[in-house]
Amino acid sequence: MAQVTEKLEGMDVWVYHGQIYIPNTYSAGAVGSRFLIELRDNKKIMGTRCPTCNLVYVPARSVCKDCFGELSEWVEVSQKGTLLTYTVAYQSNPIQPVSTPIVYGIVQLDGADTGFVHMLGEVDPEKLKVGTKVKAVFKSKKERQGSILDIKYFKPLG
Amino acid sequence: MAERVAIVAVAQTKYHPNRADVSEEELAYEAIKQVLEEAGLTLSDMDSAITCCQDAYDGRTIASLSLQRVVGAHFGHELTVAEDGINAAYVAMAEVLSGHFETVLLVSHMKESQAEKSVIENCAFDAILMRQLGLDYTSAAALQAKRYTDKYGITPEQCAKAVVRNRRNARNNPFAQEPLDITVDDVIRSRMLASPIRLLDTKPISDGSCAMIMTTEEKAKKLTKKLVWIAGVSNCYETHYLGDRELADCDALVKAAKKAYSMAGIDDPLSQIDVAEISTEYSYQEPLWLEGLGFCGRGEGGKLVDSISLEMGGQLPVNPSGGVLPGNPNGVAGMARIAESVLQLRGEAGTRQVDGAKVALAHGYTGICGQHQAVMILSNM
Amino acid sequence: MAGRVAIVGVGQTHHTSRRDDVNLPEMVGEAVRAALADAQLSKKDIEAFIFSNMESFEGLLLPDHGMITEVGATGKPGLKVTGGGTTGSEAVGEACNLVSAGLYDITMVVSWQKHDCGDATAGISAAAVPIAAKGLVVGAVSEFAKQALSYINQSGAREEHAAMVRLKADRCACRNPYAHLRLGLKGLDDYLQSGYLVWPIRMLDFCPQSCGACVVILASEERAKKIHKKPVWVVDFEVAHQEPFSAGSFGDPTGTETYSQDVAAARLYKRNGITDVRKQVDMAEIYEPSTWEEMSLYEHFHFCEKNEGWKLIEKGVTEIEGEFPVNPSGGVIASNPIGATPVLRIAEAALQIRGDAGEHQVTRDVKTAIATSLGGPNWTAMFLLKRSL
Amino acid sequence: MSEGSPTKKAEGPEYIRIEFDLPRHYNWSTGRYLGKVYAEAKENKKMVAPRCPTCKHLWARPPAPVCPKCKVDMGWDWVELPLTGTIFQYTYQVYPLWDPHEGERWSNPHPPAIILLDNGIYFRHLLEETDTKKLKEGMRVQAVWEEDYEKRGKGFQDILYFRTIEE
Repeated sequence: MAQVTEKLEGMDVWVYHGQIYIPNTYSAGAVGSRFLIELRDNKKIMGTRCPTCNLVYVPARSVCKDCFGELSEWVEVSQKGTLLTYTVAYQSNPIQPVSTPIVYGIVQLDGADTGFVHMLGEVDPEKLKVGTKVKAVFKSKKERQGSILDIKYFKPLG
Repeated sequence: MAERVAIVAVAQTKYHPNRADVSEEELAYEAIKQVLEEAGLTLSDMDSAITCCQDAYDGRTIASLSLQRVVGAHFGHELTVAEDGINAAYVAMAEVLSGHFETVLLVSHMKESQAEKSVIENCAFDAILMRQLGLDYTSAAALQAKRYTDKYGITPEQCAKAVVRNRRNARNNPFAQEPLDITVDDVIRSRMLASPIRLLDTKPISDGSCAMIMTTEEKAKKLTKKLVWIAGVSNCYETHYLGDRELADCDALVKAAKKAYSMAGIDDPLSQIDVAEISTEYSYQEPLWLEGLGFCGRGEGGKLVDSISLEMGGQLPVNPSGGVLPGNPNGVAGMARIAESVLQLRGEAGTRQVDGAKVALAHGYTGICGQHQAVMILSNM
Repeated sequence: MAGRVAIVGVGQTHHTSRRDDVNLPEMVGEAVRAALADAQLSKKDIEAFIFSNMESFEGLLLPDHGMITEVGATGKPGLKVTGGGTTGSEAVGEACNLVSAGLYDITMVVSWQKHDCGDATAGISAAAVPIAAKGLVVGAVSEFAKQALSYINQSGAREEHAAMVRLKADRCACRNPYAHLRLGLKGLDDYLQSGYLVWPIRMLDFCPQSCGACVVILASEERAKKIHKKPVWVVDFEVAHQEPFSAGSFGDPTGTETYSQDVAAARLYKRNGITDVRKQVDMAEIYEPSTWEEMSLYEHFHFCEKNEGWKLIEKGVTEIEGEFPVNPSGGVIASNPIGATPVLRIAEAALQIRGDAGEHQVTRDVKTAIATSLGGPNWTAMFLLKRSL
Repeated sequence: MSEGSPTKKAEGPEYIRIEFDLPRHYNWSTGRYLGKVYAEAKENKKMVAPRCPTCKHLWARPPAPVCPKCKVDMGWDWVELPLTGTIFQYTYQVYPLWDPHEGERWSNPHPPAIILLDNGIYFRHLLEETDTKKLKEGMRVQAVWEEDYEKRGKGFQDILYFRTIEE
């Protein structure tokens, strides 16, 4: 990119338009990897259950937020669920996977005790309500890479 | 607390949309120079410095490198708190109370104008489960706003009333960035950023710095007659993943407030607190945080915002300074709330003075949807 | 300090170059669980958390927020401190302050770095603001290269002494199951075969980029005695910062400036009546980013006279079996998860005092130890730990 | 720009890693003190440093509004620096490290050095000589300016490097 130094008008002050560019990579870990691989290979949405608190965490997590117990019991949950909240975001940023406006939502899947943070698609924002029933839409097998974006979005049922 | 810690001087720059005319070092020094003058002290009188800044916003690994000289860290102690400024105050207080240091200089600075806000904010989200969705603070706040307003039937007009009052109060605050005389209608017709959050529901980009000096009871009494004490303080974390939290209830704030109140001997906050300065970067947060702070019951924040009791002259004036909505950098916001509380308790708040204020509450938060909440109770008694 | 504070639990992960099997919060959680087990405490007992890390290396904002569940801090107070390499020490200092201020009885310091997330050397290069110093700072390594050159010129140390430091570190690391680089180096030839990173620093002279975490649990006097049968007392600590030098970033290579180490050491020793360090203190864990720096630090921490640091290593004084062991854990040249590195020094010194260091327990009976850290433009933090008050 | 990259080892389970490959842009300001250095370099091909009113020390790189040692306000007393000196120390990269500001492997071949200017001030800059065998501490050097006015305006970088000279 162009890195430019520019003088402010009327004063001896310069501004340098530059960057910090260091690529970063984050490991998903054993639990996170298994969750993402199930999305990628089997189109399954998996959670983990805390036997002490009787809570099912989706996406699958390794630790219970309440009792600090380590979670090892895997459960598959429904691809359908209920919208807990949503927003239509109009501001663009370079990380967004699709162009704005983007509808973000938190969905509680049937069988899960937590919300799933993702996007909504094939939706008329005017008609969307908290409580709307939605279901997961996956990307095609070829497009799925083992990432949260292997789910394309959630769309309203019916 | 056995001993008491005093704040003996506070200073702020005027908050501004773009301070490209100064470096971070010079921006921080503007507040430091003033606070030293006010206290009648020099950098050599400081035993420790707490800075508050974040590498990602300054564009510098070890952001406090820029500040070593202006806080007088040569062969001394400096520590950086990489969160909201109210947490820097918490650390400084512990340093004084522990007996480790007598006099501590605090400074918080940020130039939001020099960084890509949404790109940086995105780095705060879980890298595996949330970052790739492109979320930033505003889109996440919108999820919380929708959840909260939907669950408790809070209206856009109620949120807008908070904006109108905060922006109007700011007209009496010489440090305020963007005081405005606007109506509820102006707010709910402004451009939508992320529903239900509109342009006027949030704050503008802001640059500025805030500094203060804390010391022991003994030394404070030698320095000033207008003494302001820290009477109670606490903070609390919530879990990170947005789907794991009930976004409509701010449990971390409830806990932080309870602890701070118990330290300060407060059991009825509405009657015992004379003025509250709370950090609301988005309008829905004012009713929500007021609930968390125990000024009303769960879901009753909307009604409270509707009432006149939060106005100047009301039962609980909230944000005489105008708060964060007229423009504060997010890392400075909480320290600015303390600074305003101190001015109120010293009777130095000019045209925005709450008459006879004896107990003030300062609130700050850090992170996505208020994941970390902090409360400080100050008193001049 | 108003109230006395003791270390009642320490925990660390195995340090390594890459951890794919855990995400960042899970890696940190391993050290939390290890420390809780060591103290025989549960999540409920921890009253407040202090987090320590250099978030720029992982490219994160508010990294503490991302791991609240995994470290058991949901619903608990806490905050994150940051800074240069000394950030871990300063976190422990603040966690001590919270206890001695009477605010809490039990606090936990959570420190980590997961260097497989990003290039730490690039991260350190970004400590230079391009508008003032573009193209002049190349990681920490080029700064320590300058420091090494000065040390060579001033003290008369030779490359074989750097090799001795490296071999000592490796012998120690091979006895520490948690250490990152456990190379089994055989002798000078192995060292001389190592290529230059930035002249005159060889790959083997310099600390690695490690993934790892370290957790320390601190408690008030009353609680500490109940929690652990061998509490380790944090008797005192001292910090000396310094502005960036005109000439160099990590220490003044011109030799004309006073070093922060000398200042911190003088203040700490004076307050605690230490006049002969090697007699009155039994061992040290120091933050030595390079072999040359270790010898130089011996001098600045007054373990020996000026320009004689290399003689200590030559005589074997600082070996595990030596008269004054330094870095029996293998030190920073063996393991370096930066945010956790200073906390590891404190944790390792505490293990030595307890006699729980296992295979790398030093021969000398350790009643008193010091743990130091280094960072920023030559910042120093020092801790004085003791077995009894 | 960001996607999962599976890492498969010969044996054992597959682990996913998520990559983020994105520059962050900043508008860094010189502020007034460093701005003065920029102005003198661009307009007059001069290097200046502020002088502490108390200890009289010159704080060249970078200038500051406070004297670090005396902890007093620096004021606005500027002194021109001589641009000849001797190499106090130099080093060079053997392994090309990542340059976060360029977003690529370090490619500048000029060795970074500490130069002892003739007024006793240490000054960090680059050396012209890239053949490190020809370099020695104590060699005399002189600043080489960017002569094109339009290309100046980069502060310390308006000096391209220091050239070895014979006197």
